[in-house]
Amino acid sequence: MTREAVLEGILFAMGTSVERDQLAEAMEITPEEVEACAAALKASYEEGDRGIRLLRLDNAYQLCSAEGCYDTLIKLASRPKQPVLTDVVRETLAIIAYKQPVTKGDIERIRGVSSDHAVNRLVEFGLVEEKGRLNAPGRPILFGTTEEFLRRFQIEGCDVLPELDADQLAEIEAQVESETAKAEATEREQQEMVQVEI
Amino acid sequence: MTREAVLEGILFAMGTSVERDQLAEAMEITPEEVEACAAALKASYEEGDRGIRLLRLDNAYQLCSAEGCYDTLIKLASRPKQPVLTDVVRETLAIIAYKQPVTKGDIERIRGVSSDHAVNRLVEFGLVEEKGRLNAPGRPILFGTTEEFLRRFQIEGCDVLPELDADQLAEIEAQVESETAKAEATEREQQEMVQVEI
Amino acid sequence: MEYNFKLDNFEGPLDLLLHLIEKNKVDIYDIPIALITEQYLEAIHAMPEKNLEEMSEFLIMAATLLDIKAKMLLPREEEEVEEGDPRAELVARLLEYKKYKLLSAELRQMEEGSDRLVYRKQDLPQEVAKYKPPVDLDGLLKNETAEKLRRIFDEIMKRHLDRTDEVHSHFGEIEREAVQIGDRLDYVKEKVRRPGRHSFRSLLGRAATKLEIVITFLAILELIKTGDIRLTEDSTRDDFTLEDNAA
Repeated sequence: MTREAVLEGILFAMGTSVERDQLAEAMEITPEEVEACAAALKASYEEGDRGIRLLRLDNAYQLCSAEGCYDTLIKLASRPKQPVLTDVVRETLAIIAYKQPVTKGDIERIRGVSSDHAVNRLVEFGLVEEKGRLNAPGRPILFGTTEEFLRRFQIEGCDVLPELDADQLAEIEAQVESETAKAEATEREQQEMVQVEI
Repeated sequence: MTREAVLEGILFAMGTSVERDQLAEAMEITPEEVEACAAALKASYEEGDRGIRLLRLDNAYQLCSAEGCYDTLIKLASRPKQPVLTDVVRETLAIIAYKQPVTKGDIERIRGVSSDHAVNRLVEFGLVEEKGRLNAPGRPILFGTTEEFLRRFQIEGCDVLPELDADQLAEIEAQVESETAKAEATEREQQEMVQVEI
Repeated sequence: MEYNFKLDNFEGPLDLLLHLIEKNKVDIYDIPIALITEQYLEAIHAMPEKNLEEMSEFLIMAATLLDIKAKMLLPREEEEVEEGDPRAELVARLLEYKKYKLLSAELRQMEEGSDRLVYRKQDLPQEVAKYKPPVDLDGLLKNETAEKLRRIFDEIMKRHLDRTDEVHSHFGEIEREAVQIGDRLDYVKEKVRRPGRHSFRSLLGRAATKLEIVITFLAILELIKTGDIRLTEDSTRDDFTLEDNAA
């Protein structure tokens, strides 16, 4: 039996995502070989026009049905609907995804409004989870995204989150940087302004 | 997407077996076409040396993992957790070693708590085995230590288990005897008292 | 109301500000602060009744805008010029916020179709599900010795004895006093005084230890001698019957 076949059988039977390193240990090959093997299997699904797909989720792999089967599948099986994300919630998720690990305070500073509710919803949906606590007064909770987040947005890993269009991003990034320098100056200024107002 | 791919995706996602006629209805093809489709998929799994197999069960179909994956799958799924000898198990072993052959009831009387689980573990470990049955109501199983136990503890035989201190031994032996006598007496008395009360 | 939008649609002051900037087609890096502030205040006046907390976030921004506006109207001192544009911090915040708004839109696109992917539950083949890994006895018994077993057995037996008989919990110290003839005399007299047949065998049988049996026997003999009780043979039962002489 080829390694690809063994990997396929394992991922099929396990159903859940399986860590690369666990696979390496069980298959008695190196993690790099597991990666190569997974890549080959993934390609064979896509190129062979199969009904299965292989997803990489950070350092784990999982099989799922191909999107094209869904219309037929749904006639046979009922499926709980995915929770719908409102703009507020998705915006909060974007901040958590790109800046993780973050505290609720960080998110509030960026959004300018309280984010308690949105963060709670995300935790409830299983898209966000606690990742520890910040070593700061009050020891605020640090939030980050879950594997379910990767599945839902079909992202291979947190390190390969899609960037904005190169143009958009470059523009914004550059501005944010230069503005930050200015902001520090402004802060000092604001303090003075407060004094003036008093 | 080919019919085979759709069938694959459906069987993958459903997990359970799916009736041919249900498949036909959902896929909007004839049952004969489903059969042909399943046969083609089955062949592609076998010829392509895949990790998945297609089973036909009467008029239904189901996917399962290929047999060749089992060994690897076992390593992954069973996640061999090294069992540890808990205090309960160790105590039970000590009692069986010194007082064999004993019934679970004997062990419970000595330890004061149920020893079912511990005895079962010891049998599973191959350190303890059945040595017959006690000629008493319910014919309880008598347990004793195995050869494996002797090997593991480097004991030449159960008659040469390390002795308790001579004093302690005499004391305990005497007490155990009187305990036994007392227990028997109490039992008899209880029976008689019942008569008296009647 | 000039602006045909509902404030409910805005997630916060930054969102509203971005909307105004886009609507007026002005440069985010050169916000006409007077115009935007005016429109912002107009918008929050038109806000439906909201809870104070939600409202306060919009009001804080209004205050900030007014601050900036005032700052820009004031003639600048040299020192301040060095410190830069009073709008700078606001612009930085708007830009960062805008970045995540764009990323959020990106996420929305990526989400499409993900609800069409179906996963499986774990479904292990029987052979795998039934499998139990062999026990590694080497590891399991690494620190076990026969000597240790012996000590454990000792402890268990001591514990057992302590638990099952109070007499033995004071093992060795008061054993001799545990069964006293006086107690047994009272005990037998008390027993015999109760109604019903009193079996010699069962009375002795009730004794827990050999010592108790002996002492109880002596007590019975003593009571017969003093005339407190009498003993009659019960040949049908292969036993004696004890009776209270006082009765």
